[in-house]
Amino acid sequence: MTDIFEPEIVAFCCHYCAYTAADMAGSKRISYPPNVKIIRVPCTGKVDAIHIMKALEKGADGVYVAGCLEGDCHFKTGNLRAAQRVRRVKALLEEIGFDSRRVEMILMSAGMGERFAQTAREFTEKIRELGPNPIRSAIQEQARRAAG
Amino acid sequence: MNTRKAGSQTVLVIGGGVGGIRAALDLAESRHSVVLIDKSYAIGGLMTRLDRTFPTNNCDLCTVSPHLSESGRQLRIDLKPMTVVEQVEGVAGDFNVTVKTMPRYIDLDKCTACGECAEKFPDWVRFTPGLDPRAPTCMRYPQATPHAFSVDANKVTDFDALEGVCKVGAIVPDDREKTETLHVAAIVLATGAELFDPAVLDNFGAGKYPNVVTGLEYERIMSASGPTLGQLVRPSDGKRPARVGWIQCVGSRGINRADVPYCSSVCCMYALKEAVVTKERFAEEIETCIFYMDMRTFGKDYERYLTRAVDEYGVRIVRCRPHSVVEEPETGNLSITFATDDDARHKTEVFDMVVLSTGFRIPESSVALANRLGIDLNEHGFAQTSGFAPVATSRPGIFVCGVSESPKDIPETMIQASAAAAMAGAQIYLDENEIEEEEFFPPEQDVSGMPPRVGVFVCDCGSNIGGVITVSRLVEKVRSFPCVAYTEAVGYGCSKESMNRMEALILEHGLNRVVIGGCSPRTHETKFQDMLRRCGLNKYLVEIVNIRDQDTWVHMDRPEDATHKAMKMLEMGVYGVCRAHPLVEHSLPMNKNVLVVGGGVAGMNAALLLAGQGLRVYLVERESRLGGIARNVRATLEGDDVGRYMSDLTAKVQAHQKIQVLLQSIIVDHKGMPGRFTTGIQTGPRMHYMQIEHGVTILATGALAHRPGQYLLGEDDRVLTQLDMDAKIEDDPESVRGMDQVIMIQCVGSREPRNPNCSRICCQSAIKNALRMKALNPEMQIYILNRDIRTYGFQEDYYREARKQGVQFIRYEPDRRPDVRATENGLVVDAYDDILGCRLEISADAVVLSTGLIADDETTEELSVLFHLPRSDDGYFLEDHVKLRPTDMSVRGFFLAGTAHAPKTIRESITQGQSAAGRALTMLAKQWINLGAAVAKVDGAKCSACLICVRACPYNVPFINAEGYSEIDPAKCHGCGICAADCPARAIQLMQYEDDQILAKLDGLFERMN
Amino acid sequence: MITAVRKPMEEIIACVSPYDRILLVGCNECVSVCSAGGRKEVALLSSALQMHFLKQGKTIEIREMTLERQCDPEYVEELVNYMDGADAVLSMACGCGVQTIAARFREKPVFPAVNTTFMGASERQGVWSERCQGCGDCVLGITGGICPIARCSKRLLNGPCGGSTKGKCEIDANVDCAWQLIWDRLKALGLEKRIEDVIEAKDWRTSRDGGPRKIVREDLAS
Amino acid sequence: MKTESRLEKVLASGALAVTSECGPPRGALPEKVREKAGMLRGCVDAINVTDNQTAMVRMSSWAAGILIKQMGLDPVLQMVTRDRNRLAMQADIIGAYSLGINTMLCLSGDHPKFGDHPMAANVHDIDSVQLIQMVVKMRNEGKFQGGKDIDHPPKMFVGAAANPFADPFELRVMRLAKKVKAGADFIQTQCIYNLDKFETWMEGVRQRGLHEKVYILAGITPIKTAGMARYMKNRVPGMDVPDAIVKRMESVPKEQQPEEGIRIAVESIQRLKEVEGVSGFHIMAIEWEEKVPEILEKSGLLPRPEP
Repeated sequence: MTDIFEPEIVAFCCHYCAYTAADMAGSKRISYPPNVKIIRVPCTGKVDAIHIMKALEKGADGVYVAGCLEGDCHFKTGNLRAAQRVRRVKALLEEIGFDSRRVEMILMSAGMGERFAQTAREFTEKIRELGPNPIRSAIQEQARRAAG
Repeated sequence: MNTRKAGSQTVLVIGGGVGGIRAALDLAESRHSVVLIDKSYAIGGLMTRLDRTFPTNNCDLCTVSPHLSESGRQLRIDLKPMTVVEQVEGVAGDFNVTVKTMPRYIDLDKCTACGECAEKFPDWVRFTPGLDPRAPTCMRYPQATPHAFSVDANKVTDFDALEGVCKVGAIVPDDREKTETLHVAAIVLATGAELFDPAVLDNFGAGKYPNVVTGLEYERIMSASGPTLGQLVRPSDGKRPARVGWIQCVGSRGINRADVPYCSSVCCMYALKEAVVTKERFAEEIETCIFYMDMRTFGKDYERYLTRAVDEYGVRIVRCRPHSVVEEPETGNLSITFATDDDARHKTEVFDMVVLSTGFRIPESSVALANRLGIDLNEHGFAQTSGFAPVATSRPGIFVCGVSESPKDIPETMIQASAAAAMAGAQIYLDENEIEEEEFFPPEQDVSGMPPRVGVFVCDCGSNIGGVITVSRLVEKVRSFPCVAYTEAVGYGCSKESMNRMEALILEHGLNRVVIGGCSPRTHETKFQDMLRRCGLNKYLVEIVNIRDQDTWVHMDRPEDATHKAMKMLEMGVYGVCRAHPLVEHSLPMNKNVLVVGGGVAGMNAALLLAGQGLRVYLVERESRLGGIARNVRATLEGDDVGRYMSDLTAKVQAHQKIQVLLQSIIVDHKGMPGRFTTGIQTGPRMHYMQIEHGVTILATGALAHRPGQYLLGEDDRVLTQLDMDAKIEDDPESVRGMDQVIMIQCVGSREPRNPNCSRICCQSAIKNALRMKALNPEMQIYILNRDIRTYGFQEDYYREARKQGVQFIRYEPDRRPDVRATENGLVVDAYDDILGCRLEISADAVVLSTGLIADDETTEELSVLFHLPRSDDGYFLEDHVKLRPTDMSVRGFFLAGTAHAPKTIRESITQGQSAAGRALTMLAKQWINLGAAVAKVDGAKCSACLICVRACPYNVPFINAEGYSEIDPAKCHGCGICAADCPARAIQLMQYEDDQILAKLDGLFERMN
Repeated sequence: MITAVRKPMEEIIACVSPYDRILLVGCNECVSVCSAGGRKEVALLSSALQMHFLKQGKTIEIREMTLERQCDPEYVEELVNYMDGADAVLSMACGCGVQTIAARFREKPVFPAVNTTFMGASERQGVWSERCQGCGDCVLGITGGICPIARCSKRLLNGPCGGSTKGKCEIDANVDCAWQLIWDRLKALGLEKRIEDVIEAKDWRTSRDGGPRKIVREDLAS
Repeated sequence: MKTESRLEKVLASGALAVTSECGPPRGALPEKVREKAGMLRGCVDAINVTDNQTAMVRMSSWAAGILIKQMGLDPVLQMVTRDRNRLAMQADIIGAYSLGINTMLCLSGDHPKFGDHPMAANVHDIDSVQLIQMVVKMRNEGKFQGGKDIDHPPKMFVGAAANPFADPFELRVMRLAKKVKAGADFIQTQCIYNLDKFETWMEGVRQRGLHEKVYILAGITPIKTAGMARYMKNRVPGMDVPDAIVKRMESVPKEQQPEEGIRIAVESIQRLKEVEGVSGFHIMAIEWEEKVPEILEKSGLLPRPEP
């Protein structure tokens, strides 16, 4: 067991901007923490509130939705819809006493490899400070009890 | 034309380097038949031997190789390796070309490149002309096309024995030289050039000292597919060097015996790249030093690469002319002796390795080929072209691209290749009614109801993945994932060999889902989808897991974490693909009209070429007349009359029936999809609104002539820009003749923080004007204050001529800029001369500023917003791939030409205009637009007809149908998925990204963790 | 349609926390259309509840079901197989649905997860407004198609009151003055005179005031 | 004479009538009522007793009215439709009348949102126009709203409110007509600051001859401070305070502002006296009842006639 908490973070990235930015970070060899796992979607407008909730329910320590810059959405307004949904999920999380800072909406353009990496670093750091998702800890605790 | 015989619809492409491949692919995509010949036994040329390419430092093998084997296109490409041209008869549109194919002694259809023959008889067979020809396991490059060995018959002593080892019976002992005649309409020459062999020089020790290598050899040493398998070690003792020095201009720019006079254009950048990669990939502590004369980083964003190399990576650059390299025999170390500008005394520095940056040479064989083709060569042995027809040789119907034409780097080769393909294609009448052929794929098997049997194949991509994580360990782990029926490490998964193996495994193990652990689906999805189709599986049953770009490349320094992450990513992929199901694609007819934005040189050339192919072109120009910035240029460096060219070009464009010129017009709105765009334009003095329907868009909006308020420009009439002087020489020669002393200042407003890149054109325009002024008044004293003189390629000839005529070149450093003062007697320029080491005060009748070009920020910003296109930091449009797709934009259907891309000369703008037209043609040759399968589908039984999707859709596609539930027309759906995420009844799913697939990926990620 | 909004999580949690197995039932009718209780909201609520209890170290079993229409016993009957596996039912339907379930499954506690709000119409995406109070004696024919009972804050049948300001109601500048709307509409119809007709005091018996109402269609009723 | 109302008598005599108002206390102290009403003794013809004004709970208007009646003064029973259904209202009307209250004012009442019980149900079984109808029917036909006969019906002099300034302005005369049609005997208007607009309204009223069918008492509220002027201008729905009034209040030092407010009220009354169709004034000196005599004195409306 190690003392440093390594969060597990899910990033829903749109194909046209954030996913491309992630590839760009790759081709520029800009390193960022390996905690971030990307799920590619055509547009962040596709990211359902349920996807975010389920990610957290299954144990993600943090989730972010990364879409195009305002006005740059390949599908006009998908990124704005996504931002609205993220706000709604945050409100719902607050209602059940869950730190809503674990969920964020982030905007970037395809060329922003550096920003992708920067975001991954900052978000990972933030989640590290917030500590493990209490649900995940609870699940693990239960599993331990069941086992022992 | 009825004179054309049937069958003359083919284009012959000579040379299978990146340029030839690009030209062949473009032609094939434009529905032309192509014969691609190469004298070697595998195509790929020089680029495939490079390790990484600037400015992205990517290993671009993986970017080229899919193009080489993209199966759908091969239908129209007849690849003939080991083949040379014997004779050419006939005229454009109707050539008869006799070609000779050497015996390979191996049946290409049978050889699996298993390597058995090479293992048993390494001397007899060839695969690897890398640094070390004896290493049999080393292929020329792993994705070689054709993927087969060849036999060196001269060395074979026992053909029976050779036949004996080949289990597939691919050895053909009686293979003979074959001669055939090809009937072609046009020819594209893309034979490239060789690199200079410095062994003929005696001062640098090439061929004598083991640790002196050429740039290309150094690339091979660093390359993952090279003889050292990607380990940076020096040849003498296999140790990693601690100090590497580069010597520039070896064999070029006429400084040594056996040198050529021209500049090879690419060596500065490749030396910088090699130095940066050395530090980046191997060790930051390795000292790197480049000895150079002028740092010629004139390409798009190259100057910034230079700045990064020096400032961020600590690559040392020393301006000097190295005198010699001497080896210390006991250590194998090398001392370079050199003198710098500011200190004439000889200095010596010791290095572990010395890299000689050698340039391009036209081999004798190319000269001979030119003779057989009947085309003229210039004094340097390159194909002669004219100033305004950059890819046309002296013989009509024969076109040239790449280094055969002049020294150049990959993006410029790609631009020229597409231009040459377009020009060659224009020789052919295309039957619109010809039925588009579909590649034959076996019928798809129905996998519904079958339990998922997932095959996981993990690439190592050379050291890209394999160098960071242990792929075999990963594969072991993956085996335990649910539903995984088979798993294997596949090396370069995109190589033909690996693909064949995977196909066999898919069939053998009855796999019905595939996960590829490799690079980005953005670039490779199609390739692997085709692989599945060949196995009779629907293409949507594959999931590409990007463990390279999004894992090994970004976690190089923490291999354990990278391995763990790759595992998790693959697990997500496996879980996700289990939920994948076969999908059907949709299509719409292609609109064949073209919108060209910008009526300058590039835009007009693109328009003319496309209109010549029978396409309707709308040419939109903001100004009230055509011509753009070139209207202000009178002559080129080479002395061509720009004015006449422009008026001819403009007249042709305006007279063309298929071109509608819209002057004083601006773009105001835009919608649609690639192949079916609608763009709103306000046109004319009354700003009348109209809409244009078009399939593709070419952006040729140009750049602006820079006029920074420096050095009294705009304050004192005697301070001019080069453009001003260009006109003055033509319009008022007497006043120019009367000047006794003129000073030119280079890099004004370029290569500085606010505009960090090089404007590329200023050095040649300064020399052009200097020579013209000298012609008017040979006594005139001309001083050119510069930071580097960047007369790349044949421009070097004029630089030399200017020096010969007494034009003085004085260097200044950015921290010691010259100063211009106006006095009553005239202008006075204060400058610091590095060589003399003192301040100079020069009076001048005129000061000419090389202000170059600056991006038309306002226009590119506006259009980038309207069209959703990216821009580079300095305001130029950003191409899709800076190396391999310089004319394509990231949004399909958009192409880029001229100075809207980056500063360039008129000739280069013409080339890219033609190139953009060629690239557009590849798209417009298709009758249908494939819309893919990512469309939203409504489950009518779940739908509550709430209208939320109807209101949410950005494109107004969903509607409530007669049955009372929402319906989404797959032909209109753009596939964003907004409706699916908003549907309160969860009745809508976006195919390919269904909820259960996304949730399954989350399961894959978290299953074991909890 | 009947509109509703989800109850505060705190209230829902308080209702269901004594139970371990919950049947969460949505409705594909009105509450789905107003995005309050369709499949999507069921899934979200389920996830939120699951997370809440997991956080407390408690695992609860939530089965999600969305019925075509919760206010019809036949559809509610679809729950019968799942009732044994549930300790309580949480309904995301309007009050009608909740009661239909409660009536069918007498021994199971049923809790509403939404507040049934009003009968309304969609103004635009995501915006619904009250339009009808079901008074049982429609006056729209004389009020220009705008209901003063549902839309005037004071239910004035002879408005507008003195609080009407620039077309808005005195209680909230975002609320239209129903009588301004009526007046505009009457003018558009050329029926200005009608504004001076005194509308007589309403007979509220047809409304809720007459006691719980029932419709019996003799020709259909069995 | 339809009723025993003193107000009706004054109006019928052709004299300019004067009413004022008294807000009942928020507690059970009768002295508060007596104190306020006492200040108005001899100055007004009738005293309006508000009914849970601004939707705040106060002593019921009929109870306070009886206290005033016991002082020998004449209360106007205000009744809002917000708090009671038609049963309760009719019961209260009969009860009040049985104790000598013979004048009432029918209103819909402020919305509960503005008061201290925003959570209260908003009854509005009938609206203010229907209330007028109901009271008139009780008086004229001797029938309850439900149609049954009343044994000894209450004879109320029925008033209604009118706001000449609310939107839509074009409806304002019509709405008065509607109240007249419903049977209103007198009208008390919203307080008037925009005299021009009021005169425009009165012109409309006269055109339709409404001033001959109903007595119109012009509403006057003296402004205490510039702040109050601004507040009424910006915050009170249906109130029209012209900028000139606000500026005039602001133009004098704070300590002189009350005086200025009274001066404005007096000037307004004097101007409105001349308007044809104005039958009197309704002075609403909110929590400033002590100033009513002064205003009336300065306006030449004292002494009050003895009908």
